[in-house]
Amino acid sequence: MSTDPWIWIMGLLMLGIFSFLIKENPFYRWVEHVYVGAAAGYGLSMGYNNIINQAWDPLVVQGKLIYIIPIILGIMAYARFIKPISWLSRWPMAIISGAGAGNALYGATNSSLVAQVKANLLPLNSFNNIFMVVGVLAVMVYFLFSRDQKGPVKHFASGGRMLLMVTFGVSFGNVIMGRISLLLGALQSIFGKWLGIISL
Amino acid sequence: MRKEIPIALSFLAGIIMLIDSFTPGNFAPRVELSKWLIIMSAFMVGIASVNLVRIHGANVISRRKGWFNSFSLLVMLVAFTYVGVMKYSYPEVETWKVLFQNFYDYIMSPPAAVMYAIIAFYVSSASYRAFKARSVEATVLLVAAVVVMLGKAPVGELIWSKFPVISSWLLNVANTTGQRGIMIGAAIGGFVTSLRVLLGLERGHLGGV
Amino acid sequence: MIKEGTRTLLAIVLLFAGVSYYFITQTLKGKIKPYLRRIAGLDAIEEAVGRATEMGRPIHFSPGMDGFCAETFAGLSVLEYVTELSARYNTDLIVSIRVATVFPVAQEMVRQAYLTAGKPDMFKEDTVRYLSGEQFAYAAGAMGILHRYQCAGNIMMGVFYAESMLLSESGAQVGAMQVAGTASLAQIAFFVAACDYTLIGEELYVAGAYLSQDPQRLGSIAGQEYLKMFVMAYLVLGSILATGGVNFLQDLLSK
Amino acid sequence: MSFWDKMQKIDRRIIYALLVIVVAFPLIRPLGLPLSYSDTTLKFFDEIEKLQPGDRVLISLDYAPSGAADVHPQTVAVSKHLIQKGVKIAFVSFWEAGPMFAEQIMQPYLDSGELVYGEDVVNLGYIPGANSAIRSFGFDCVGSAPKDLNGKDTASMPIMQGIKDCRDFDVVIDFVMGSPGTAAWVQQVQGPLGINLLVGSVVVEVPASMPFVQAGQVKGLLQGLRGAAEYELLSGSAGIAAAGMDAQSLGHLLIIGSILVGNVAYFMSKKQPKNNKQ
Repeated sequence: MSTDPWIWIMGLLMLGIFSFLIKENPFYRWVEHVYVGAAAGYGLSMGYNNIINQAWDPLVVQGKLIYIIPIILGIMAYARFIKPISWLSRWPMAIISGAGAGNALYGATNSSLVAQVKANLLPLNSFNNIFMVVGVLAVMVYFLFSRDQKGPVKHFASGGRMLLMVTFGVSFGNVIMGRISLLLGALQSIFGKWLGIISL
Repeated sequence: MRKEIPIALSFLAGIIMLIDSFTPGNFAPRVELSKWLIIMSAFMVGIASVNLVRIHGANVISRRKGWFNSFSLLVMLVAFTYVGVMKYSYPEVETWKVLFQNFYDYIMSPPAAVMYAIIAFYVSSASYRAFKARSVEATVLLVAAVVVMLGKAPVGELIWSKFPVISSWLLNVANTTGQRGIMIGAAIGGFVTSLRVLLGLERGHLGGV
Repeated sequence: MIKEGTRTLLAIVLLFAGVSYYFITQTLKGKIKPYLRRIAGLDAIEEAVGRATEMGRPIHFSPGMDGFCAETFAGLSVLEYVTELSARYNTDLIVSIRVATVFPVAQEMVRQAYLTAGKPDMFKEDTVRYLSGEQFAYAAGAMGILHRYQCAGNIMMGVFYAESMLLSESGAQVGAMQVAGTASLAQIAFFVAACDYTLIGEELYVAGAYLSQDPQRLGSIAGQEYLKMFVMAYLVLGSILATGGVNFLQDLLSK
Repeated sequence: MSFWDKMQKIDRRIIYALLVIVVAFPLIRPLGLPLSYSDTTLKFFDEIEKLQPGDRVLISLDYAPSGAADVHPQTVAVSKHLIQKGVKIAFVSFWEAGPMFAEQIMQPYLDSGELVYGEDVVNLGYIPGANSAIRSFGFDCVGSAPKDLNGKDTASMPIMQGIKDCRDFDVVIDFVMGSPGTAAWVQQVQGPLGINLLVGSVVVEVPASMPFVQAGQVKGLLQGLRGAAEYELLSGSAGIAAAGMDAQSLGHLLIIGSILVGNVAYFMSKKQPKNNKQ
């Protein structure tokens, strides 16, 4: 069993969260709050580091005066907490979301649309190829919303839905492995680092 | 003006990104804008904490039920931030560095790791409760899931050597087909939404403040 | 002037933008009346709220884990609808938020919706709650809410990551009726397993437009439908040509 | 209530207890079940094997402690292999928590003097801004990360000499558990610049990444802890991942078993006449 106080803190916090499996309880609630506070503190210290490295140093040490603009825009985001000037916080939000939208227009078209369409223009000469060409079409038909699913459309769309079920089944089956490895990691910490029952 | 300026800024930022995507070399305004975005994003991190301090500070001051939890939250927030700032301000002092790493390794990481581990438990109870062959659709989902599980775990190969083969066909062909169908459709949907943001037609994020 | 290999891409962006713009403006002018088929999961939302009323327990709503992106916008339009239902049925609503920038927007939206429904006093300071920006700290808080209030309904619409299973299984444990909607590919399977109804991928976007009946949103969905049919035709034609050894349509995409 | 009705409503905590036992047992007593290699791991390994001493690799750490058990063993195994081959590594991260993992990996080598900081290895820290940040870093590495994690100038470091954009790294590896991650690297950097991109991913993200692998945009993929175990065995140093494989197998069997029992209970209780159920 470990004698390191930090390891004990770790073990107790882990037990606190695990206790939720039995029942929601005050110990869990306390750990939940400690966790939220720690996460916020970590985020803040990273943010501080970034502001110093990316904005303050270039502005003050290297004298790049133009950086005063993004710094002011960054501070404007906090105007939301002061009612009379809260509308000022829209400016940085607008720039960030506009740039994001511009990137997304190109990114989504390039990789998710063009690259995927290109990869699916397959010669119909093998079972797998025919399956993929017809399958993608069936899924897309299922996602047409401007007409009711009747007649031949219905059969095609329900084939698409069936394929989606296979896809979700695969995701689910595939994911289980990942989930168990994460449980494994947690148990290794408790039984290994803390209680010292297993060696790592 | 309170509406027009943000819409104009948003449009301008988006167009700069687009021009850069379609022209050779680096488009100078884009290079500058990217650095600005990084700086602005760094400032955004603090907004969440201001919210938390307001809510939990009020809980502590008016001694609402569970105020001690709120108090613990604030103590953690202040302590972690202080250690972090000291660590970056005095990189040569070993104490701050060690303390920061310990806070991270032993206070922040463990609850996150357990939350993730709890998913494994929930997956098992959900499979027991919900994965029933109620309909053809549900059965298809169930069979696909079980075959993939048997194909992934080393033990599946011992039961039937074909499990990995079938499961990799399911993953590579059937799954890719389904995902690709969703992806192409969602790309068109995402395109249209982004266009609406760029044109100032979608402005939920600009309202409400 | 145009970068090598992006010419077709630029043409596609312009074509798509043109088509969407045309449909949005025509719908706004009232020249096109887009038709959308009913999406089954939406009836389930009303059922969940009704059931909560009978049981005298609250409804929990989550607009997901991401900031302002397509899915979050759609999730917030569903929130507006859920608030209206909650006002109509006199059922308490709890909205939990992960992203700081979404918080004031959601709060304002819920306040307005109650006001419009003529029940401003149903809005309380803690109807909309910011929990934490950290993914699992948020999940820990939301799971706590589901258990402490024994929520009778749990509606999750937006971007979700690994916490999808935590939220939906917690909901199932307290016996809530659950409706989820997301385009996050990896998480749909979990929602399908644990929820009563799941809106898959694009169904979420359409739900937003359908519920708001906002002509501008409906118009863009109408444009989307034609773009999708265009892409489907391209896929069919390209594969047939490829079978005959003609790769013109593939090559076109790399120009 | 019949036996099968009771089975239908079994307390979930019994299943939880079984899961703990089944997963913990092989940690104490390993069973040593055999393991085969998946294609995507072999391709990943081949790309790394092609590297020569002195080549430079960028590793993007896009994960957090919560998912680390599934992906961090990959980072450890691959970094170890790269260092053995004499390849230089630059770490960067677009997730807040990322830089700490790089520190964990580098520290032992720096302490023993095996690697020199700034020459063989560097930690460029966390860059906020998600997808936009990945794009901006991809096109201008030093400009987007002017300082490393400890505030030192990166432009003057030997390891960063001649690095303009991400094409100047021989290989870029993204270890990832969500967004921003694979999709952003593919859309914002791999697409426009054509870099050599490899991905190590938590298992959950694998189905969504598969289309990128199929389309050739991602050249190799490690899939979760099993991917790490395969890589450990390929590079000849069995570690923590390989040790966990037995536990995974038994955990899988338990879940498959509970699906089967759940279904049997469902059909058996449906067969019996109902009077107290709706």
